[in-house]
Amino acid sequence: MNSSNWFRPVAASSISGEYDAFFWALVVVCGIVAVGIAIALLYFAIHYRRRSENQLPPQIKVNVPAEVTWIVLPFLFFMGMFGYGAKLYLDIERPPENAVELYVVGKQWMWKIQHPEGAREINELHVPVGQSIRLNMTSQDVIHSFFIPAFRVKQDVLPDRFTTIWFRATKAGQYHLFCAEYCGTKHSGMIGTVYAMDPHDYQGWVDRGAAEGSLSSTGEKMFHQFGCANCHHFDGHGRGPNLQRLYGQTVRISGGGSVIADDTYIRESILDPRAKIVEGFTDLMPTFKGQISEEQIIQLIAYIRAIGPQPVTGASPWIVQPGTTAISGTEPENR
Amino acid sequence: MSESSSLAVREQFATADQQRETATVGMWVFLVTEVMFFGGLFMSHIVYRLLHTAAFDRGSADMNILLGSINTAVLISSSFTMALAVHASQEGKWRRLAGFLFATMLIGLAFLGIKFTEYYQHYQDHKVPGFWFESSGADPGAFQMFFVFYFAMTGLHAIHMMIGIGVLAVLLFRSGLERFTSAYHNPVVIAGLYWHFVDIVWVFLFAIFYLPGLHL
Amino acid sequence: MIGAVEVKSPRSYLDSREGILSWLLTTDHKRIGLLYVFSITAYFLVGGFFALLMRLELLTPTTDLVSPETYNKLFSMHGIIMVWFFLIPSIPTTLGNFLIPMMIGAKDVAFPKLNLLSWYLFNLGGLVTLYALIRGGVDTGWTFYTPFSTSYSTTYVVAAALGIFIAGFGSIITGLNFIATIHRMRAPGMTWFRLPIFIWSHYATSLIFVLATPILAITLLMIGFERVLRVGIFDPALGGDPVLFQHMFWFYSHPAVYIMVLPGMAVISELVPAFSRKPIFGYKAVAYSSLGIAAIGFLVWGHHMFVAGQSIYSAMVFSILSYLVAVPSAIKVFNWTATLYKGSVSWETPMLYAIGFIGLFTIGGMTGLFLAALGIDVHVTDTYFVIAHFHYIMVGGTVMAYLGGVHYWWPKISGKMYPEALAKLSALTVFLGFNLTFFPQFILGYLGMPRRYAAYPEEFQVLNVLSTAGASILGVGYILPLIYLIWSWKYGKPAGPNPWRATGLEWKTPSPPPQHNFETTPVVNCDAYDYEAMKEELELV
Amino acid sequence: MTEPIVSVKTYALIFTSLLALTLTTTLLAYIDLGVFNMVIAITIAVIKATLIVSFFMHALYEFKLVHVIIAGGILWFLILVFMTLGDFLSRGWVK
Ligand code: HEA
Ligand code: HEA
Ligand code: HEC
Ligand code: CUA
Ligand SMILES: [Cu+2]
Repeated sequence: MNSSNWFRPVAASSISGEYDAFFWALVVVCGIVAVGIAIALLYFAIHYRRRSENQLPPQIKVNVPAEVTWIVLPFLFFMGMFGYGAKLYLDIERPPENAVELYVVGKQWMWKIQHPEGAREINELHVPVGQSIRLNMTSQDVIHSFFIPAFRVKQDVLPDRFTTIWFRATKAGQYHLFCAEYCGTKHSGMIGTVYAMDPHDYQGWVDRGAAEGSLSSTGEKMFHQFGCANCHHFDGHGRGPNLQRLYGQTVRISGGGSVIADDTYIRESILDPRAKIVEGFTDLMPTFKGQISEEQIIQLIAYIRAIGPQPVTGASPWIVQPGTTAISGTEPENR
Repeated sequence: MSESSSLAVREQFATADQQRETATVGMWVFLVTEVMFFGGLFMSHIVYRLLHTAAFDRGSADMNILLGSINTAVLISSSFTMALAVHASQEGKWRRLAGFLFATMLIGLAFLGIKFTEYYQHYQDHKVPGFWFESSGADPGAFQMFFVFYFAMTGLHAIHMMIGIGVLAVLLFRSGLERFTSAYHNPVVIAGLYWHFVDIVWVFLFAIFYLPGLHL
Repeated sequence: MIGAVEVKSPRSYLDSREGILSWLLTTDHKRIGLLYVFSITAYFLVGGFFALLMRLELLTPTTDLVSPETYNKLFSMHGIIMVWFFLIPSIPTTLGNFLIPMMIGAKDVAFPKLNLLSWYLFNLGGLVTLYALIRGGVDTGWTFYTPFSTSYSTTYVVAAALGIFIAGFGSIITGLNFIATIHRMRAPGMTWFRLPIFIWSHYATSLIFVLATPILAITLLMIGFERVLRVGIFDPALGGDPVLFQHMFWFYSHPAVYIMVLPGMAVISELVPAFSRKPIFGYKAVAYSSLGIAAIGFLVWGHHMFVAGQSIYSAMVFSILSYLVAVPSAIKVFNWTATLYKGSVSWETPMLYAIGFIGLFTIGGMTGLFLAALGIDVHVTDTYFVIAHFHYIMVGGTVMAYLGGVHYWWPKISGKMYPEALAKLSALTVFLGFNLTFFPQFILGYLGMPRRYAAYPEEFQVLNVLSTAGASILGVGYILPLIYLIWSWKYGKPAGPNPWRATGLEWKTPSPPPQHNFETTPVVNCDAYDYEAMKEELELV
Repeated sequence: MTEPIVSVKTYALIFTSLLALTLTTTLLAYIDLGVFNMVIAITIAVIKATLIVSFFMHALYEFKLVHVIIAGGILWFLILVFMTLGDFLSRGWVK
C-alpha cells in the first residue's frame, strides 16, 4: 500500500487533491471557531468565577447586535460550505464524456468486475492511470456500497437497478476496495484491491487476460445462445421489437407512459419482461429469471449497447438510471 | 359549570373548562399522530401509483364499486348518528344518547360486515397477497402491490373501526348508568372525534382504491 | 418569583404512600419519572456492555473475540437499545416528567394515567426487544435497511421491530401529554415568555415525538408485513424501491436525533444560568431556536442518503436545508457562552458537565456540517467519521447533559446532596475517557475505515486500540455516579429546598416535593431566571 | 371557552351533502378524464373531509389552538409526500 498518515489517507485520484483541500479548509475554519468558543467558555468561567457566596452579577439580558452577528456570519459561512460541497459533489458524480465503462456486480460477499475488453475479475480491479473510468454497478441481492478511499469515491449498489460512479487514477499503486454499506455476515470481508497501473503495464495485463473476447462479442454469443435472436430480428419483422438503435432511446409503453432504454430497463426486460410491454407488442417474451446470470445480463446489455445508436459513450444519463424507478412521463423528451 | 360537575373534575385540573380544553387538545394531537401513521402508507401508495399507474388502475378495476359506495354511505350515516349522539349528550338526554350510540355501533358493524364480504370475494378471486394470489397481464409485481396496499390500508382502517366500536360499547354502558350529564359528557365528544376521523380515512381510501379503475 | 412560600412541609412524594404497588400503580409524575430512571439505567448498562464487547473485538484487526455474526448483532443491539430504550426516553421521561409540571406550577401532567401507561408500554416494548436479543438477536443494524432486513437476514427482525413499535407508542403518549400539559396546565401568570427554556425545549421535543414517531411505527409495520407475508413493498423484484424505505426511516430518524439532543439543550439552558446567576442570554432567541430546530429538522432527512441512489437534485435540497437547521443550534451555543460573560460562575459538578456539553456538542455539530457538505460526505459516509460525529453529540452531548441534570436536580429528587469531590472526579473521567474513545474515530473515518466492520486492515489498529482504551475509562466514569448517587440516597446530607439558590418554581417547594408539588398553586409575576426580582428571597447582593 | 354546540339541522344538512358528494364522485369516475379522474376524486374527498372536520367534529367552532393543530398535521403530511416525491420525480432529470 502507498503511504498514508494520520493527516491524510492515500490520495490517488483526480479529485482527491481537491477533496483534501476542502476538507482541511473546513477543519481549519471550524477548528478556529471551536477553539474560540472553548477559550471564551473557559476564560469566562475562570475570570468571572464566583467570588462570594451571595454575589449577584450584573443582569445582562440580551444584546441584539451581538446576536445578529453570530446568526448572520455562520449563516454566510454555511452557505459557502454548501456551495463548494455541491460543486465537489457534481465533480464526483458527473463522469467525463470519454470515460471507459466497466461493469460491477456486487453480491454477498464479493465484487465481480467485467471489463469491456472481456477480462473478468473478482475482488480485484485493474485500471490504467490517467484514464477516466466509469463503473456501472448493480447488486444481485442486498444493497452494497462501492468504496475506494484513495480515490475518495463511494456509491451504493442497489439490486434491480444500475448506479454509476467514476474516477481517474493519478498514481500507480494498490489501494483498498471496501464494501461500505452493511450487507450481512461477511460485510467486513467484502473487500478487495484496486490496482492502478501505468497504461503500458495495464495493456500487458489486458493482453494476458483477454482470451475470451470482448464483453459485447460475448454478449452477441449469448444473444444467439439464449434464443433472443429468434424473436428479435434486425429487419423489424420478428415477434419482438428490433433491438438495433434501441439503447438510450425513449420507448413508449403500452398503457401509457414512456421509459428510457437504459441498463436498468434492459435488465428488467430480460428478467421481468411483463413489467413494461412495448407499445404495439404483446407479453410474448418469456422471463429469463433463474436461467441467466447477472454477468450474462451485463454481456447482453453490452451487446445491445454496441448495436445501439452511435456514439455510445455519453449518450446515456449519467447519474441515476431512470428505468424502473423514475416516474415515467417526467423525463425530458429530447433524448 | 354547575356544582355537580365538580365531581367529575380530576385533581390536576382547576376547572371543568380547563379539563375539557385539555382533553380536546389531547385528542386532536392524537389525531395528528394518526394522520402521520396512515400518512406513511398514503405516501408510499402515491409513489408506487405514480411508478406503476397502469397496474394500479387495473387492480382498482377489480374492486366491487357497488359494495364500496354503499359502504361509504353506511359509514357516513354512522358519523351522522355519532354526531346526534354527541348532541344528545350535550343536552343531557341520556336515553337518546344511548340510542344513538347503539345505532352508531350497529351501523359500524354493518360496515365491517360489508367489508369482510368484499374481502371474501377477493379471496375467491385469488387476490390475497401472501396467501393466495394469482395475477395475469403486465407488470404482475406492481399489480400485486396494489392489493398489498389495499389490504394493509383497509385492514388498518377496519382495526380502527373495531377499536371505535369497543370505545362506543364502554360509553353505552356508562350512559346506561346515567353517568353523563349536560355538564359532564366530554368522553362522548372525544370518542366522536375519533369516530369521525376514522370516517375521513375511509373517504380517502374510497377515492384511491375504488374510483380510479371505474372508467377502464 | 412566586407569592406563596410554604411553611411546614407535608409528607414528600416518596413516602406519601408505601408498598411496591403504590409505585407500580402510581400516577404521580415524579414517581413515574423515577420508574423511568430505573428502566433506562438498566438499558444503558446493557447497551454499554455491548459497546464494551465491540470495542474489545476491535482491539485486533482480525475477528478473534467474537465471530462476525456476533459482532453484527452486537452493534445492531447496541444501536437499537441505546437509541430507543435509552437516549430517546432518557431526559424527557425522567427529568422531563419530574420537572415539567413543577416548572409550570401544575399539580401533575394533563393525563397522569396515560403517563403511567407510557411507562408500561415502554417496558413491554423493551421486553419484546430483549426477547429478540435472548433468542439470538438481530443483525440488521439499527437502521433496518431493506432488502436485507426483509428478505435476507435470518435473525429476529420482526420481534425487535415489534418491540420498537410498542415502545414508540410510549413515546407518542409522552409527547402528547407534554403538549397538552404545557398548553393548558400553566399556573396563573405563567405566560409563554416566562417559561424556563427547559419547557420550550421539551415542547419542541414533544412536537417531534407526535409528528415523527407514527412514521416509524408504520414503517416498522410495513417491514413486518413484507417479511412475514413475503409480499412486495420495498422489494425491487416486485416493483418496490428500497430507497423509499430509507426515505421513510429517515423521515423519522433524523427528527429523532433532535429528540435526542433538544432535551439535552433543555438541561444545559437551566444549568448555565443557575451556575452563572444570570438570566439566559437572549431568552427569546434561545426559545425560538428550539422550535426552529424541531420544524426545520423535518426537512433534512435526505442527508443520510447522499450516495444511496436518490436524485442529486434532492440531495442538494437536503444539503442546503441541513445548513439551515444548524443556524438555531449555533444560536444556542453562542448564547450559552455569552450567558457566562460577567456572570458569577461557580464550578459545581453540573456546571462541569454543562461546559463539557457545549464543547463536545460544538465538535459533533461541526462535523455534522462536514457530513452535510455533499462532496465531503461521499468519502466519509458510512465510515467511522459518522460514528464519531454522532457519538460526540449523543454521548458527549446528551449523555453529559443527562448526567449534569441528574446531579443538578438530585437534591430535589432525593432530598440529599451527592458527594461533590467524587462527582467532580467522575465528570473529569467521563470527559477524558470520552475524547480518547471517539476522537481517534474521526481520524479512522477520514482514513477510510468503514463502519460495521468486525475485521479491518492492519494499518487502522493503533487508533482502534486508543479508542478501546478510552472506552474502558469511560465505562469507569459512568459506573462511579451510579454508585455514589445510590449511596447518597441514604447517606447524603439533606439538601434543603434550594441548595443552588436557583430561580425555577421547582426550587420553591420542599426537597423532596410533596405529592401535589405545591401547597397552594403558585402565582407567577416575573420572568424566568429573574435574579433581580428574587434578590431578597435568595439573599443575594 | 365553553363547549361549542352544533344544531341538529346543521348535522342533517352536512349529512345529505356528504351523501350527494359520494354519489357525484362515483358517477364522475365512470367518465375517462385521464389524470383529471384522480384530481377530481381527491378534490371531492378533500371537500368531504373538510365538511366532516368542520361540522361533525365542530372544529370550526373550537378555539384557535385546535385550528393550529389541524393545520400542522396536514402540513406535515404534505412535507412527507412532496419531499419524498421530489426525489422520485427528479431522478430522471439530466443536466
Ligand atoms: C443527537 C443526535 C444528532 C444531532 C443533534 C445531529 C446533528 C446534525 N447532524 Fe447528524 N447524525 C446522527 C445524530 C445527530 N446528528 C446520527 C445518529 C447519525 C448516523 C445515523 C446512522 O447512519 O446510523 C448522523 C448522521 C449524519 C449525517 C449522515 C452521515 C452519513 O451517513 O453519511 C449527516 C449529513 O449531513 C449529519 C448532519 C448533521 C448536522 C448538519 C447536524 C446539525 O444539527 C448540527 C448543528 C450544530 C452545530 C453546527 C454546532 C454548533 C454551531 C456553532 C458553534 C456555530 C459555529 C460553527 C461554524 C461557523 C462552523 N448527521
Ligand atoms: C444513543 C446512544 C449511544 C450511546 C450512549 C453509545 C455509547 C457508546 N458507543 Fe455507540 N452507537 C450508537 C449509539 C450510542 N452509542 C449507535 C446508534 C450506533 C450505530 C449502530 C449501527 O451501526 O447500527 C453505535 C455504534 C457504535 C460503534 C460502531 C460499531 C460499528 O459500526 O462497527 C462503536 C464502536 O466503537 C460504538 C461505541 C460506543 C461506546 C464505546 C460507547 C460508550 O459511551 C458506552 C459506555 C458505557 C459503558 C462502557 C457501560 C458501562 C457498564 C458496564 C461496564 C457494566 C456492564 C455490565 C452489566 C450489564 C451489569 N458505538
Ligand atoms: C418468444 C420471443 C422472444 C424471445 C425469445 C426474447 N424476446 Fe425480447 N421481446 C419479445 C417481445 C414480444 C417483446 C416486446 C414486448 C415486451 O416489451 O415485453 C420483447 C422486448 C424486449 C426488449 C425491450 C425492447 C424495446 O424495444 O424496448 C428487450 C431489451 C428484449 N426483449 C431483449 C431480449 C433478450 C436479451 C432476449 C434473450 C435473452 C430476448 N429478448 C428474448 C420477444 C422475445
Ligand atoms: Cu457488501 Cu457490505
Ligand atoms: Cu440526520
